[in-house]
Amino acid sequence: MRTTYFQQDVLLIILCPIVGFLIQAFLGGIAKKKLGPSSTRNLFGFMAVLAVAVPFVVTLRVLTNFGPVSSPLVVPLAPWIDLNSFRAPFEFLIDPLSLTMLLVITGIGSLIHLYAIGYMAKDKDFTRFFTYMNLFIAAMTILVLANNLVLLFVGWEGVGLCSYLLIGFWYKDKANTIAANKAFIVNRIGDFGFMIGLFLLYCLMSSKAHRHTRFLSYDVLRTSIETFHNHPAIVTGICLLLFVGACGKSAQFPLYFWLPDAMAGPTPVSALIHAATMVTAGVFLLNRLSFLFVFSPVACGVVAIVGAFTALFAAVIAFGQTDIKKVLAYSTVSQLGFMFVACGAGGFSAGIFHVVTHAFFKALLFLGSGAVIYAMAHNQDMRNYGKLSKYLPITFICMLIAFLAISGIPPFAGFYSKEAIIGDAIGNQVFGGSGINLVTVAGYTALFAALLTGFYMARLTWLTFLGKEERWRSISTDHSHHAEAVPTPALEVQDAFGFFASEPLQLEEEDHEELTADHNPKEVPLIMSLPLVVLAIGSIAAGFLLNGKLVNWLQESVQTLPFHEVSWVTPAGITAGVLGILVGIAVYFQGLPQKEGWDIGKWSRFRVWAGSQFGYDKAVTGGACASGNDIANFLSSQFERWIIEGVLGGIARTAKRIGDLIKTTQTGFARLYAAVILCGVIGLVGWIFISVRGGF
Amino acid sequence: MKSVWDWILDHQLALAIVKAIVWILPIFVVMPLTIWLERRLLGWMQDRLGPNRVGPFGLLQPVADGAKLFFKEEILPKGIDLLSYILAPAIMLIPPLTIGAVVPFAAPNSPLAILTPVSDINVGVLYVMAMSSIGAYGLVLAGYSGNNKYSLMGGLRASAQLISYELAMGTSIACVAMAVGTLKVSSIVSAQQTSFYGIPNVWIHNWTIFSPFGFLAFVIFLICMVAETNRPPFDLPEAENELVAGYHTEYSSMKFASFYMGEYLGMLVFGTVLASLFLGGYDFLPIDWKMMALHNSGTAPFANFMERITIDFGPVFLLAKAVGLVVFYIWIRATLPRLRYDQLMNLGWKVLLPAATGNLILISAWIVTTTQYGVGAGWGLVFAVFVIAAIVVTLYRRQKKQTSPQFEARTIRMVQLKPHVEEAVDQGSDPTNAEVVPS
Amino acid sequence: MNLLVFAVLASAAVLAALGVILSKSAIRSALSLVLNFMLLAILYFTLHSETLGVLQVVVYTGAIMVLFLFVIMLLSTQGNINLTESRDVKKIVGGLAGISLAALIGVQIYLPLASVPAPQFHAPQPIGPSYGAPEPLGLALFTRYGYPFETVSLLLMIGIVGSIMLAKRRVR
Amino acid sequence: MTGVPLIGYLALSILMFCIGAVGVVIRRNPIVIFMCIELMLNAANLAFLSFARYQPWKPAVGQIPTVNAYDVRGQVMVVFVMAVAAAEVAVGLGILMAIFRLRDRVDVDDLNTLSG
Repeated sequence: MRTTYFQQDVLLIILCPIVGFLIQAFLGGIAKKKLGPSSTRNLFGFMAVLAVAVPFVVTLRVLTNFGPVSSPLVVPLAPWIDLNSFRAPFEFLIDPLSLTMLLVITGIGSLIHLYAIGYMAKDKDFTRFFTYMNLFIAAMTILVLANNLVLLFVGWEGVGLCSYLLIGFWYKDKANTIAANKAFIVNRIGDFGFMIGLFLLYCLMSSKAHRHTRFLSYDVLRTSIETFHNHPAIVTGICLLLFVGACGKSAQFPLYFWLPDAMAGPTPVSALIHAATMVTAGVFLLNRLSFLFVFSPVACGVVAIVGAFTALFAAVIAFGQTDIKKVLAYSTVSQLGFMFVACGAGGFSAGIFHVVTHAFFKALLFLGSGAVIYAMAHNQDMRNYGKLSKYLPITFICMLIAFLAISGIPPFAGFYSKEAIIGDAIGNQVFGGSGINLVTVAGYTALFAALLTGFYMARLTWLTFLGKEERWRSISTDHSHHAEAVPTPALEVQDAFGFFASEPLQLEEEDHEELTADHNPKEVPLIMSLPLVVLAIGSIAAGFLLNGKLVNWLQESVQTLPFHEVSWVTPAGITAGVLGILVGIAVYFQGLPQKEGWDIGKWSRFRVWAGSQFGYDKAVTGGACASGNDIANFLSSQFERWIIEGVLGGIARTAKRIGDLIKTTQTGFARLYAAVILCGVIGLVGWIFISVRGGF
Repeated sequence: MKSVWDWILDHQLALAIVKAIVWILPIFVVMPLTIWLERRLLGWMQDRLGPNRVGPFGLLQPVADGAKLFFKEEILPKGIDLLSYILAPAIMLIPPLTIGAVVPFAAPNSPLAILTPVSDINVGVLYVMAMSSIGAYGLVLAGYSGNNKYSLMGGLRASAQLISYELAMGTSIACVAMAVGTLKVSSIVSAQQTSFYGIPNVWIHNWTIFSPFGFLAFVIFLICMVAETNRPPFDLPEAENELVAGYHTEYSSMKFASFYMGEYLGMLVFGTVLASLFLGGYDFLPIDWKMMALHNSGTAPFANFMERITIDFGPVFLLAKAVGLVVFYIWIRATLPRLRYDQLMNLGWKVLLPAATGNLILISAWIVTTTQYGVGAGWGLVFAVFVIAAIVVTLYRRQKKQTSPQFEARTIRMVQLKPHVEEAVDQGSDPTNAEVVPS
Repeated sequence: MNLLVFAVLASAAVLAALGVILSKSAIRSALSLVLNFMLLAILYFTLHSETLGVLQVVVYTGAIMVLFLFVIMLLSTQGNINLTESRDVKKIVGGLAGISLAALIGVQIYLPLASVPAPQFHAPQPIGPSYGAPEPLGLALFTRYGYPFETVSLLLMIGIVGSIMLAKRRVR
Repeated sequence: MTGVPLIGYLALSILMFCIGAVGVVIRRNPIVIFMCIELMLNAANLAFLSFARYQPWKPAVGQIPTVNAYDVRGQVMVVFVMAVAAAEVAVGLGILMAIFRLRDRVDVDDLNTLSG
């Protein structure tokens, strides 16, 4: 009874965005012709928001019906893969984890959709944008609701596809398509890891005698703890491979470099997909499989170390960026690192807590930066900003809240989750006892990264909103700032195909006004500022409202390891955040320091180096392209010519000779054919006769 | 159900022969009468007397004709295919003499019931179709064997015509068979003795022709029957003024008489089939006399008398209906001119076959609706279909009227016989303008 | 008695079949085939398949063979349809092949039938009262054999379209 | 027909089939070839029906014999064969007409343009 009730709700949650997607995809173009762009924008924008808002409301209803203490509920919808030995039906899992994620996705998703109506208002591919956006929401709901890893993989690939489509949304700009390709290819590498992990899990599970054939479903996996216990090495392998997939999707260290380039997409996309929801899929996956990860301390250690390193690394790189969205992008990478530190330390639910709070303030930061970009005629270079608080008061206040939240200043959201993460990491018991171990080191690293967070966020805030001068006033017409600006990483990568070439981000729209000295920034319209305000309230309130409660609630679906309480974590976290902000104020109080000005020659060598990601991106992409080029060259020159041409051509020539020979029997006389067939029949019947009866 | 062969082999051969004779004899008696009737009727319709010398009212004229043909010299033309030449007239007599085997001519409660039908096989309607299709061979062979271009063309026309019209005929029969739910002719006939539309206590019989689809099927069947028997206006295989005498140009004497006889026998036999399928068969009038007597005691003596008559004289009524149909044949022969070949084909393929198929779809829809949702829904469906059909036809006609000025122009030409107007019409321009231009 | 009737019918059918392939003129061949089909229809009746017996007449004799005759006559109005058949070696070879094929299949079927004493090989089996009636046949066609039936209807549709396309004169 | 063994019908079927096959080989007239194919199809039909008639029939105990799908199988096949034959003849004769219109002569041995 309860299941059927939830069936309808789940169906509604999944179908709403899909229907929205179909409407946008198939009726959008027609509507634009029939109704004109402005009514189409109103109508289809409204429908797109509705397609996300309705699932949000339904999720709230499910939440109230589900109750705070209910056990996870499997909602079967339809059969899908149905073999004798293996079944992966369309069935969905309703538990605290999926509900939390669902609320974040649909709630923040609908806000960002609302914002996007204003942001994309002038775009001619308005409906195409919302087509992708709704499809993304659909894929993401499938990802989080799926009850088995195969169905999760469907959503996993779906969000990857939408991310690709949206990064390359302005596909006429070559840089955007290159960024999209890069994101897709790097994600693919991660997905290979994921798939191999999945296959390994399949092998592990299918080799055991199970009562259940749908053994990749979570409810079955959770009951097979004995199997995992007996095969620690395989479990470690599975965890590490799945973590590779998570790295790809969540932009962790070896595979992080697609995310900054992904900022080429429209800003709402950056806010929704590349900050709030999709990139947290890796964290979600680790949480889903927390019962698996707790069996492998090695995997946990690797996760924590990789997360901590990424957090620190990205924070450092953020100092070398002048593009406001790139700073936020590296900040996202860094914050994702925090989440992985939590997962690696065994405090999986703390990671989810950070996902939730991060979703609020990072979405707010991106939307705020979008508002700034919108106000500044789509110029993204922070060096052209300054003193914008005068022109954009609402945006400024919202951004200030988000800044304090991400820096971990107490009543704001980020403080609680970050403190929980660092506390979990420093007091972890992953390797059994207490004392210094890899995960603890990761905790300390994260603490330092938290300090840096405050620092670079203060830099962003002061450069953009505060400071002494309105720097775009000094733009002269003959000296276009953005032309020579932006010390981009991996600028000089030369590869044959141009796939990995990371070029400076182009302006988002081709035909827009230039930023000139007499530009007067205007506050964004209501439809865009409304989501900002809502998110700002969330950024303030989410932390202390959910602190402790969320983690307790998630106990039902997420397994965590115990940890020591470390008493000095809270003051240390506050100190780190405040210290970072104070240093930032001290450095950037005046506005743009001379050392970070337009002349890159005056920059410190470390800053330039950090700005180019310490050469990492260049090395990886360049190396991959060069070696790929070499292999392809070898194949095309040697393998193609000798093996393919020789063998296949030889086969073809032989076949032709044989065919020429046989051709002569085709006399064209139908009766002769009939006679031959008759003879064949006689022969066949005779043979059957002899073989069956053994002769006369 | 017993097969024909078992029947014969179970020593019922004698009974079967008796049955066959009982069936064939009246037909052979009535056939010369229809010949006389045709000639007299045609005479009246053309304002002349017709044969009136031999016997009273010329009644013995067919006998005299028969005697004449019997004793005439038989001419075998040169270069004929002798086997086909001899075979053809014989084949012509097969359908009329065999089709009747499945047609019952008396009610099951009448004393004659034991003699009819000759074989009540459960594929009776199909049997009628099968046997009537054999008649085509007579025409084709006659046309082919005569070594004569006109004969050959007659045979060609005959084969094409018979194939074309057999389709619509079969489809319209299928309508009846579907409505009744059987292919057995006796069941189809007795199904028409039940009360009107299955409404209880109504003393009208449920003849097929009374239902809308039944009427449509009846009309189609009638037209196809005329074509199948090569009667005017569908007598293209023997069109005198085009093909001399068509397929039987080269026949004389008794062989010609066979063709002649076959035609009239065919008319009569097909008349009995049509009467059985659509007009209640051996039923005199579509009235349930017994029910009538029950309801109105005043009319009871009359009704009982009529019921007696209906049961006892079933064969007479069946033959009377057939003769009535022959009269109808004669009537349209006197009324309608012969069709052109393309008109014939268009009528068969583009009008009758679609109409019959539509009727089939309608009746199947009717059956499904009535069995699923009751009779009221069925009538609603029929009404809706007829309304839609009427609207479509009206719109189509209006459309055609509006879009074919040529047609109007041609009718004008019939009235104003001015040469330049004619020219203009032939060239496809507007004749009203052409009138101004002096030619 | 029954055997005698059957023997007469069967030998007549074989003779008619021989007539199809041996007669000089195409019309004669067609007539022989018609005769053969009529005899087959009667044989179907002896097998209690009344529906199919009648259908045999309707479909083959009434439609297909009339179509054959129609085409033969149509072609013979325009040219000589009866080709002069040369007496070549193919005839002898073909005849021998046919005889050997018949002998092979016949022996192969006869030997097992003769060796197995099952009664159904020697006398027809008892049948239901509606065996051969149209109702069960139609029921089977529309229910159990619905898909093949629809496939065949598709085939017929293709046949109609194809023959119209082939027979249509090209409009210049 | 009681008293006739199954082999009688089968023999007729085999003979008709073989005569048809021989006809296809030895005749030059494509119309006759078509007829021979029809002959072969009918031979198959006869075999179907006779097997259907002679198959062992097992009524359930205490039940009156009724027709079931098992009985109808052979007849259904014959219906299908008839339909296929009709389609084949329609298209085949259409092709013949087209060839005749093109060449004014129908001889199978003339139609050898597809030789290798």
